Amino acid sequence: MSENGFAGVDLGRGLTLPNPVGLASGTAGYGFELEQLIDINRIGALYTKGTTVGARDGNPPPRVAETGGGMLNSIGLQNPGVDTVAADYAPRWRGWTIPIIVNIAGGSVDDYVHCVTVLEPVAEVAGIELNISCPNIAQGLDFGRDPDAAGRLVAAVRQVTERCVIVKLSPNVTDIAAVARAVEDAGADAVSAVNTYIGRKIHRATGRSVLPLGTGGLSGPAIQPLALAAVAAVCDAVRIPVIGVGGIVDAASARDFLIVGASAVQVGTATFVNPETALQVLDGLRAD
Amino acid sequence: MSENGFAGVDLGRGLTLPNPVGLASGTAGYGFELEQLIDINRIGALYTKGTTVGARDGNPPPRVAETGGGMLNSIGLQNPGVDTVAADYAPRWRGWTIPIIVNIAGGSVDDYVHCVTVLEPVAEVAGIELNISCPNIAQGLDFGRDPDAAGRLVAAVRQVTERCVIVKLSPNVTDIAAVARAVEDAGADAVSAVNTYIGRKIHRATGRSVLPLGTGGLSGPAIQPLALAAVAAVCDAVRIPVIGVGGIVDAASARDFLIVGASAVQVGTATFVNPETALQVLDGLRAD
Amino acid sequence: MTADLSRASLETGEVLVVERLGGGLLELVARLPHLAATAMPGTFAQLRCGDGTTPLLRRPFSVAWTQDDTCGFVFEAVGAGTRLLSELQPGDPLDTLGPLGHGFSVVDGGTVICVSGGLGCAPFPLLINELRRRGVDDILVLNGARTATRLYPAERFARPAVPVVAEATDDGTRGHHGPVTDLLGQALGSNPTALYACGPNPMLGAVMRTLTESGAELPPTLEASLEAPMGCGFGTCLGCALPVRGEHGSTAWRLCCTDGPVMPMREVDWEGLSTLPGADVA
Amino acid sequence: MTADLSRASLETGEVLVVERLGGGLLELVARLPHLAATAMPGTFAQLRCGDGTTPLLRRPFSVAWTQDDTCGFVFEAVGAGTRLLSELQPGDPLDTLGPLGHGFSVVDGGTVICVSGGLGCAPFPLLINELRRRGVDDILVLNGARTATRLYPAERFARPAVPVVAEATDDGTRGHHGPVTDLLGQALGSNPTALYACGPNPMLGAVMRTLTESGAELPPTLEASLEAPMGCGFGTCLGCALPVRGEHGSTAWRLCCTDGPVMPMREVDWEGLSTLPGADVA
Ligand SMILES: Cc1cc2nc3c(=O)[nH]c(=O)nc-3n(C[C@H](O)[C@H](O)[C@H](O)COP(=O)(O)OP(=O)(O)OC[C@H]3O[C@@H](n4cnc5c(N)ncnc54)[C@H](O)[C@@H]3O)c2cc1C
Ligand SMILES: Cc1cc2nc3c(=O)[nH]c(=O)nc-3n(C[C@H](O)[C@H](O)[C@H](O)COP(=O)(O)OP(=O)(O)OC[C@H]3O[C@@H](n4cnc5c(N)ncnc54)[C@H](O)[C@@H]3O)c2cc1C
Ligand SMILES: Cc1cc2nc3c(=O)[nH]c(=O)nc-3n(C[C@H](O)[C@H](O)[C@H](O)COP(=O)(O)O)c2cc1C
Ligand SMILES: Cc1cc2nc3c(=O)[nH]c(=O)nc-3n(C[C@H](O)[C@H](O)[C@H](O)COP(=O)(O)O)c2cc1C
Ligand code: FES
Ligand code: FES
Repeated sequence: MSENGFAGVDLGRGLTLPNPVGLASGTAGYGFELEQLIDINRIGALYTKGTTVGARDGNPPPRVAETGGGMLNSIGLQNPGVDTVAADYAPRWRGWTIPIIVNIAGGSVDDYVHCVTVLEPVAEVAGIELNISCPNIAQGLDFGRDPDAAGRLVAAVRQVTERCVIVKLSPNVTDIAAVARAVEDAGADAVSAVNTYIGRKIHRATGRSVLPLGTGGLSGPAIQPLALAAVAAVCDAVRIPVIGVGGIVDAASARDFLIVGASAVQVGTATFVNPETALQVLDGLRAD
Repeated sequence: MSENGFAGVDLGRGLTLPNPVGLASGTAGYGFELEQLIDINRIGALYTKGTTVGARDGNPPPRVAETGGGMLNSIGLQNPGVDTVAADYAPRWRGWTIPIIVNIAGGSVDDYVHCVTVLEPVAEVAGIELNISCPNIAQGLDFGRDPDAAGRLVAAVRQVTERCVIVKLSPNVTDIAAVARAVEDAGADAVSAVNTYIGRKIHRATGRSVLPLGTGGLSGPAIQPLALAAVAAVCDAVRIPVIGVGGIVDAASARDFLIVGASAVQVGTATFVNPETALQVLDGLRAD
Repeated sequence: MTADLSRASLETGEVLVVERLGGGLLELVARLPHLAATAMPGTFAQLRCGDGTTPLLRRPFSVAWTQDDTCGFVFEAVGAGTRLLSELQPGDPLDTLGPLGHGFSVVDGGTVICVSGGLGCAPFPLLINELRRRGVDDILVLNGARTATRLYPAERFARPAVPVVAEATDDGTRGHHGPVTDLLGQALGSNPTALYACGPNPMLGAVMRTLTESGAELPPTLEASLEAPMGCGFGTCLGCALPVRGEHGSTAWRLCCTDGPVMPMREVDWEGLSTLPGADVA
Repeated sequence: MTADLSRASLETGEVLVVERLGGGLLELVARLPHLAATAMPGTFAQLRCGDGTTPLLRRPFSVAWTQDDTCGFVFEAVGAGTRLLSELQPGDPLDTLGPLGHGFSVVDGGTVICVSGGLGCAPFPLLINELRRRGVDDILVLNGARTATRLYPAERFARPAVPVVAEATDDGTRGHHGPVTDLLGQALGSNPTALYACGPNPMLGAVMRTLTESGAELPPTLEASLEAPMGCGFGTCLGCALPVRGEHGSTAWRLCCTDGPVMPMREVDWEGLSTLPGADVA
């Protein structure tokens, strides 16, 4: 038991989360905004915004659209690029006591390998989350939708890092368990599930899609029952730790994921509504 | 234009729906209850409960569970079997002026072929909807998740019927467009999309899954943005008519499907909330 | 067999009052002329709770009583739907679908016992009123609840003439200290023509067990109003299955909403019912 | 560069009143000591609308004015969120996150023009109050709306001393008959130190076009408060991108919530903004 009443969550290769409640990638940036709003050092882990080889400007707006109980996003992986993260952001994490897990995205195996290589010497980085499931960039789903491709990607990344590698799975697949098994076999230390679901919203005044690329990723409470089914299937399929994410808004909706076998959870969209959600989830779980 | 202000929707092989708004399979039974609650002859089509070779008792309860903006069901295809439908139900449809489309489910190609064969001489049946996507019975998803298997099934059914064959697609796949193309190539006259999404709910007092099989099918407004994305992808992939279904609650949410290219729609779960929803959708669309 | 829904109708009524009875019990009174004119004892209405999509589905409530063009419902705020109902103000619209379901077989004479557990009180005022109308005066209500404040007030079980009400509370704060089934043994001595029960499914199972184990002859009319999570309430979703005794000891399913909610207690598979994972809990 | 959120805080205030100003305009007044003490002109608060999951996200509203420990917001019920706000009763809680965003650069002297279109009036009372505090007295408000009843009342633009307000309505029911930009030409004659604009993005584009086409020298301080659909309001979702002029004529993105909502009008890519599919509409 750590001082806050939780046993640490051992994700392997020396990465132990102080508690099971993290901030999901893309919903907490690199932590510098939330640091000003909440006691960020109480969080179990910070999963950064998806980071790519070069800086990306992101997609044209509008990038978000609300739906019943959910939101669609099409951010397009706006990020400063891995070099800036390593050189400028990492030093700012010094003194933070929580694990910073950098979420990586790319269009090719080389992209991922490059990013992981750049981050390997950066002491402030505690682990890597491979986003193989971003629906908002071209080819963003290729790895996540094909078990073989996902396995090859993980095997390549495994060569260049001693760090804990978490693979973030896409739910937009026929058999998420097959992808989970493939990345486990290829050497992933843990998996996180799920990323957003492909969705669409029509602008009812114009009859056109609201989001400029047509579709976006659906997140928020609307997806919780779907994410729960996907995470349960993943938990049944693999022995490595599973991190549940999708629609968590409170301790009860987080606990559902732990019940189906997840070792930890991530809070995403709910942080937008209330930056303290993850801390409230933590307090609620601790009361169990 | 038909008398009610709509051009008929031509689904092929002589089946023309008088208007684009139908009642989705499994949410209108065989019409005999709703007939007593609404003016059923104003509906564009009635898609019956999934019908199998033999009678089925269905799954143990609880069979439904509510989630945010949606419901999970695990009915397990309770139905009287195709012989009873042909012999006892069909005569009761005499005098109804709307197309009755019988939804068929099965575990093998032979099951489907048998059902379609039994219905072929039944004059009151206007068309067939092949449910290759029911998540609540063993193997219920095999055809829907594999384009080749779906194509073979449709080709076999095509041999035994002159009627319009609509294939109801599963959204629980990596590439719904591929399945749509496969069934189009195999001779389907139309496709309907989507069936329910696999979801799970935890009974928070007991920590067990609410539904006895663990998972169920999610329907209702929560899935509308997802269904819309899936239907748009299907419309882009095939030339045959597409029938949109998933989370429609009013004319605006139905119109979204027509905008992305669907020729007709089905109202499902919303009928439970208000049996007149489909008629209200119809009136709303007519006002366009 | 298709359910008879010929009386059922959508009706938007007007809330007159939501009365707090104490202990969390609420009585919602609304002007609903159609429902008031057509509801039979044991039937229910599907009430829309709020006008959003969460909660999505209507919620079933027994029609507790009718008077002229108004109906009463008795409930408690247990979840999102009932919380929204509890916040209704006079003048608010109430969107209903009803009457639905197969109600009680109302006997014409003899002695009648009504067994109520908790919110199971709901269907009894309408039933007792109808029994009275048919000349049945010998009515005993056995009313159980967790604690005194949660007992539906005796004088509300029938207006104007109150039947005999024997009370039991789990905590002994009023009446018999113990489950309401403890009161059954003595009551059976009156050789009732009919016994009607309503309450949580496990309580109904306990009633059946007590009756069987008492060795007394079972009343000819022996009916219970059961609960199941409902999708539609009118027989199309097939979601509200309840286990009944099938042929050769097997279990068959009946629909709570159209075959029930009132079922002959002899036909229910109480064993099967007790082993179900339980109703949907938020 | 990370936004400075050091003043921003979650604060649950208490609704004092939701006043109907006519024409659909509403003024929500709430006790919010933290926000009242820290809001700067042009900053906004993210308000939670209802306590359910639909609507899910908070909605951004300019802090219209502050007085002691209360804040005012001006809005209209256009969708689900604002409808819920319009139904708030005195005493209800109001869940806020603020102040957020980069506000107006408040000048210390000279002549100031405020151009308001429709609900764009919202940030001006707080701005004008601050201008006054800094000794700026020569303030002209150009206030446009569709029709007379939708004009924010002139006397509310500053308390106690009302600035000069020139009004324009699309239908001519009050003031100039035509768009508010028609009033700009004459106003520019006063050689303003600062021009502040707020309104729908297309109206702001029209203001910029009018200014440029007038040939007059642009005011040194030339700022507009822009709108974008927001996920978070505090710079983490990257959802609220707005186009600005990048290097070599390219388009770059700035965040409405932290780089804005107030932006130098010279930096905005008005061309790019006008060709966007438009904000999210229900
Ligand atoms: C035919 C019928 C008649 C009913 N009549 C009444 C009545 O007159 N008064 C009354 O108070 N209640 C009655 N109920 C139960 C009532 O429908 C539920 O309490 C209500 O649906 C709860 O809705 P909710 O949104 O507040 O709670 P939810 O959030 O849906 O659930 C909260 C709690 O309610 C319980 N619950 C919900 N639905 C059911 C269900 N279908 N069966 C059993 N438990 C359930 C759960 O166990 C949980 O503890 C009746 C149920 C049926 C099937
Ligand atoms: C920084 C900022 C400050 C604002 N200040 C105010 C204010 O003081 N007073 C005020 O009335 N409104 C203000 N708005 C706009 C306000 O946030 C929206 O009207 C509100 O979000 C609508 O929510 P809804 O749920 O009622 O409508 P929705 O159902 O979300 O949408 C209904 C309508 O609102 C419009 N809308 C919704 N969100 C936006 C948006 N982000 N940008 C442009 N249009 C939108 C849509 O075009 C649509 O017509 C501000 C917006 C921003 C970005
Ligand atoms: C605005 C936004 C941006 C996101 N960006 C990323 C990302 O860069 N990398 C990633 O792996 N997931 C990203 N996600 C997905 C979330 O991490 C999470 O998997 C998903 O939103 C489901 O969780 P939720 O419902 O709690 O939000 C993003 C989600 C949102 C809403
Ligand atoms: C209770 C229930 C039973 C259903 N049964 C069937 C079925 O037998 N066959 C079928 O093809 N689809 C069935 N469906 C799926 C619906 O036809 C529809 O595809 C789905 O519910 C999505 O639409 P909705 O969100 O409007 O309900 C069922 C749905 C529900 C809610
Ligand atoms: S609740 Fe739908 S069939 Fe009974
Ligand atoms: S609204 Fe989230 S970054 Fe601006």
